[in-house]
Amino acid sequence: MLDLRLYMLQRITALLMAPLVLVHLIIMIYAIQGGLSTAEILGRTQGSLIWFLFYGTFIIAAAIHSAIGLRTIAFEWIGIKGPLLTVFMLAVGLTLFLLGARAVWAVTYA
Amino acid sequence: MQLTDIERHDTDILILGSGGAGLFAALHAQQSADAGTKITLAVKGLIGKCGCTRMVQGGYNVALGGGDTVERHFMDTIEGGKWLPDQDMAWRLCEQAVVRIRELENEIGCFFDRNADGTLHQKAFAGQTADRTVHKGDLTGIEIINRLMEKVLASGVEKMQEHRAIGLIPTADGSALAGVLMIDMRTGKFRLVRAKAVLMATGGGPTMYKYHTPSGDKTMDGLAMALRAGLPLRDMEMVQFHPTGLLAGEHTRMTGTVLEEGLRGAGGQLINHSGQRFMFDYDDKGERATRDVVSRGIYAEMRKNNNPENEGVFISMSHLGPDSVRQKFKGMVKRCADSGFDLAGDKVEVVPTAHYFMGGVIVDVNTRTALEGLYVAGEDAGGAHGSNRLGGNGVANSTVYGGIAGDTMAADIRSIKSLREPDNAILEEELARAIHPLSRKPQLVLPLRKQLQELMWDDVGVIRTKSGMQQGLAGIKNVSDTLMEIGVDDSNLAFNLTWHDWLNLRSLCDISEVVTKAGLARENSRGAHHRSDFPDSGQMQDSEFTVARLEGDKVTVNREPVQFTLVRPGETLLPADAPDTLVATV
Amino acid sequence: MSSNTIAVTVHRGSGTSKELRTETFDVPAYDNQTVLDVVSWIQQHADPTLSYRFACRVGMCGSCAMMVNGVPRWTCRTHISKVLLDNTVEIAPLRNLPVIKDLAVDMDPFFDKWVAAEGVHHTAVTRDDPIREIDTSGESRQQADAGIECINCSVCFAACDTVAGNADYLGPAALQRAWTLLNDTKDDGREKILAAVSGKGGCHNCHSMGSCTVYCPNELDPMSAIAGLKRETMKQFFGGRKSTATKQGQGDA
Amino acid sequence: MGGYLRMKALARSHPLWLAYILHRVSGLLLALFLPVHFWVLSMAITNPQGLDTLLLLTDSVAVKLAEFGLVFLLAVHMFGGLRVMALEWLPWTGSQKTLIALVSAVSFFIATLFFLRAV
Ligand SMILES: Cc1cc2nc3c(=O)[nH]c(=O)nc-3n(C[C@H](O)[C@H](O)[C@H](O)COP(=O)(O)OP(=O)(O)OC[C@H]3O[C@@H](n4cnc5c(N)ncnc54)[C@H](O)[C@@H]3O)c2cc1C
Ligand code: HEM
Ligand code: SF4
Ligand code: F3S
Ligand code: FES
Repeated sequence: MLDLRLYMLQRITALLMAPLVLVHLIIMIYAIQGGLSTAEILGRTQGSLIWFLFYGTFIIAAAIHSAIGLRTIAFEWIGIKGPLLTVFMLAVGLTLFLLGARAVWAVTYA
Repeated sequence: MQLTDIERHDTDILILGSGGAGLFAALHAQQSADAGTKITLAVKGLIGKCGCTRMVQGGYNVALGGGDTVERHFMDTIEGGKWLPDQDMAWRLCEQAVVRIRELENEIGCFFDRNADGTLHQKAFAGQTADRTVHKGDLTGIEIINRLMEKVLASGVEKMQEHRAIGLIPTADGSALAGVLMIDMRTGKFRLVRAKAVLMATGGGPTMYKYHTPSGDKTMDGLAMALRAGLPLRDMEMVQFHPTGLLAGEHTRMTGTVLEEGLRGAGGQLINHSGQRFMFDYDDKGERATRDVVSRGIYAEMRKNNNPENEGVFISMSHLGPDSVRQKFKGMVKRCADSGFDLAGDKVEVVPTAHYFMGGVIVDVNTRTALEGLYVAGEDAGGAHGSNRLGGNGVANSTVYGGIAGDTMAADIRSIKSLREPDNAILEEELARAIHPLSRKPQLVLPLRKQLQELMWDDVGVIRTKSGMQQGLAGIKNVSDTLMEIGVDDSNLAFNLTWHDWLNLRSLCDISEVVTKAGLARENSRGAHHRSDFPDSGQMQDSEFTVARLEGDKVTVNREPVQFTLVRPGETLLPADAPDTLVATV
Repeated sequence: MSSNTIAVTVHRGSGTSKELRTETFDVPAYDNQTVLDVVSWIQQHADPTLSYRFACRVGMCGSCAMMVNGVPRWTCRTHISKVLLDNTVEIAPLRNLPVIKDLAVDMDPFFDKWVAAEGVHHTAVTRDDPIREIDTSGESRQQADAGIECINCSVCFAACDTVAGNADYLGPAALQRAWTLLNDTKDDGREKILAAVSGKGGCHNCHSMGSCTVYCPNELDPMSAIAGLKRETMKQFFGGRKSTATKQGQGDA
Repeated sequence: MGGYLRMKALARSHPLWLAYILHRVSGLLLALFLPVHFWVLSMAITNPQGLDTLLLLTDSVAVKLAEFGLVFLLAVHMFGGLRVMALEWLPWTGSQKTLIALVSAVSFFIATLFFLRAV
């Protein structure tokens, strides 16, 4: 059920996320050495355009990527098909995007 | 079960069998026929996945220049067949093979082995005077059939898979064929398919022998049907044995399957149970002699050895270096290993094994038979090979004549306005014949099949005698009569293999009788037919072929002189200065 | 073998009936016995109504495949000793195909997909043209050669979980055939093939789980063939190598 | 039924399939877990105190495990994904199976390292 376009979209977003995830992971490991706190997180990210773009890109990519991924799983394992499958995919993508966007906004500009 | 239980189905062209002949016929019929012609392919197994063309290893004979000519191919075929072939058929075979190979290569897309310079690689099978055999490794048949099968599957031809033809049904006046009665094996229901033209390409298959190579679906159904329809069958005594079939015991279907010819060519040795190499006692060429000679050598050696525990002889390759054998014969080594034998390092027990049936329905060079509306091609048709088929001529024959049949049927049906009405009396007879076992007490069919195979091997096998064959005839009758008493559990006829085992054995009994009677009628030794009571080949000029037919309920065999339409014994079509052979001697 | 019989559990029934069940038979053990021989013994001696399919009996026709202890195999080429677990073996119809009856499946969906993947030679020339010279040392010929010996037995098709979950998926054998043709310098169907394998049942559905390659009895490698298709379709996606004109040169002479 | 399960297990016990299922499960869990993660973060605006209490909780083993499970999953999934793309896009020859198995082993190793360092 996966055609070339969805496939490419999933791969491109994956490639995009890979460096972002790496950086994020390294920072997290570095950061958690002394335990996490709101202030610490916000101190780093608040008002930073770089971090906004960084996490912004990530959540867009993640929303697309995992929407396609869950679509595949829903099709193969649960048997959802046809228009419902597309609706499912879009819903997953949108939910992830909105939740993510809210979080990014929260830690950067809010 | 009554006539009204038979489902009816109509088509324009009906093809029985999906070997080289059947598939080519389907393609050619489609290319040649008027638009809208309905073509149906009915086959006992799955399309392209049954029959022997798929099992072709060595390759495809065709003269493609480089010194080789159609004339040379033809002369090899005639001499290989010991002057018994129908010369017009043999000629057409050699000539059309050239077209067919281009078709296979260019249109069907076969992937044949090449020389370093990019041209087709050709090698020489035993009995050939030129490097002529086109191949794809030693899996040539898989390549040819896979490619053909794809084309046919994509062509929109109507598929009737796992449909077994059981009877040719003529019109009431007997002047033409009306249709074919079949069993839809998946449901167990009967189906009558009417057609303007029917090609029978069910591929013969001498599986009435204890050791045999053909695929399990081949049980002489076609020839048995043709016999009942009153058609004349020629060369029915001619059963080709391959010298080296695997001997793995009677409990495995692996027994009888071919260990390839190339093993002997590469220097494999045949060794008897006392550890002796024996082939040089029979022929100067030793293991490299032709199939019939080696088969007889092994058979004689087996007869000498009276211990039933040690039945066959051994093929030994290890002196060539196990690693090199493993590398050169990868497929064979793996196949042996899968059944528990070490071909590379140890010796493997072998026996001669019934391989190919030269006999068949008498046809003209356009595959037409004596019965209007019935066409026959491939191994079911007699004539092209005479008393012996050259390695590589089998698949050439089926593909050439299959294609011709397709074209001929497409042309012939143009003048046929409507389908013919079947003779209900014969339909009823054929139906009764098929359901005969269903009303009897179920018993095992297998022991009876073994009994037939055993006696055919012993009495009508590699080396024959009058008394042996007479004994064989009595044995066949016994098996045949017993079979009529044996019933089959009819609780579920869907995919009921035991019912089909019964029907298989029915066909095999009928044709075994013909083989034996034809063998008795030929009082000399030619090609595949060897009689120790008549070891002489007879004068080539006076060559006769046997013609068997059913008269009333009796099989009669006559002999007819071979017509030397193109070349007479002692003569050749080759120029006077042509060398005897173009094959470089090693 | 410790005892001289084998306990063989066979899955019975037909796709439509709800009477799917298992039955266990005690089959005498012999030397040189394949799984097909065991199945045949049951039909020939114990239950004449048992249905299964075979033809060539030597690994050439690809019509005898079944699930043997959960693994798809050619039964004619599998020695029984290789699959026995405590003298028992469980035999079921090939996975991912509709069951006709007992151990015989309907292989049509497999072949329909073969054709749908454009697994049919695309003709450029006719029987009236000469046979072309082909450079066998070339990369593409080697690629084509790698998958040419597929006997369409459907073992890989049965092994693949993606096929199980995704009814549209063309499956490993069909895609491998498409890849072979794409590399065959004689084939003229590049556009069609790439379109066919980029569709909704195409190569992009494959998750590279590799069961096809692991279980192919012919030691072929459909997984890598499918990866090849993914690469080619991607090149096409980025507008890189524009179809046509790529395959000349080698064939014509 | 036990036999059936045993059969299924047999058919799939090879490295490529295990890599596939690992990738799929990690992807699935990520997709399920990420929204939670986002929700937690967005508390930064709506309810900073709440976030702090929550972050304090990260000291408790259970929450720590959950948070770091995310890190772990991300690492596993990412390396698994890079593995898939390498497998598909780089024309592997010959002994690719072992190579790929090796790559997955190494990626798993790195992922575990992350995990251990985190905890
Ligand atoms: C192991 C082996 C190796 C061989 N190697 C070579 C070689 O190297 N070179 C060579 O030239 N020849 C070789 N031959 C011979 C060659 O295979 C045959 O000559 C040729 O393929 C016969 O083709 P065919 O189309 O007539 O029959 P087949 O290919 O046998 O096809 C017969 C078809 O008819 C079907 N059928 C049978 N009965 C019925 C029925 N009642 N109703 C409907 N359908 C039915 C079968 O299922 C099958 O589809 C070999 C044969 C064998 C067995
Ligand atoms: C960090 C970099 C990432 C990479 C390199 C990556 C890579 C991939 C790849 C290549 C696939 C396709 C697998 C296949 O078709 O078999 C995939 C599938 C998937 N990914 Fe990711 N991914 C990443 C991040 C994520 C994230 C953050 C999520 C979740 C939010 C996610 C969720 C999924 C899901 C649910 C699938 C479907 C799994 C399947 O089809 O088996 N991925 N990923
Ligand atoms: S790739 Fe292998 S397993 Fe798959 S159909 Fe071909 S031969 Fe069978
Ligand atoms: S098993 Fe299936 S998922 Fe792909 S690698 Fe083979 S086709
Ligand atoms: S019977 Fe032909 S492959 Fe097994």
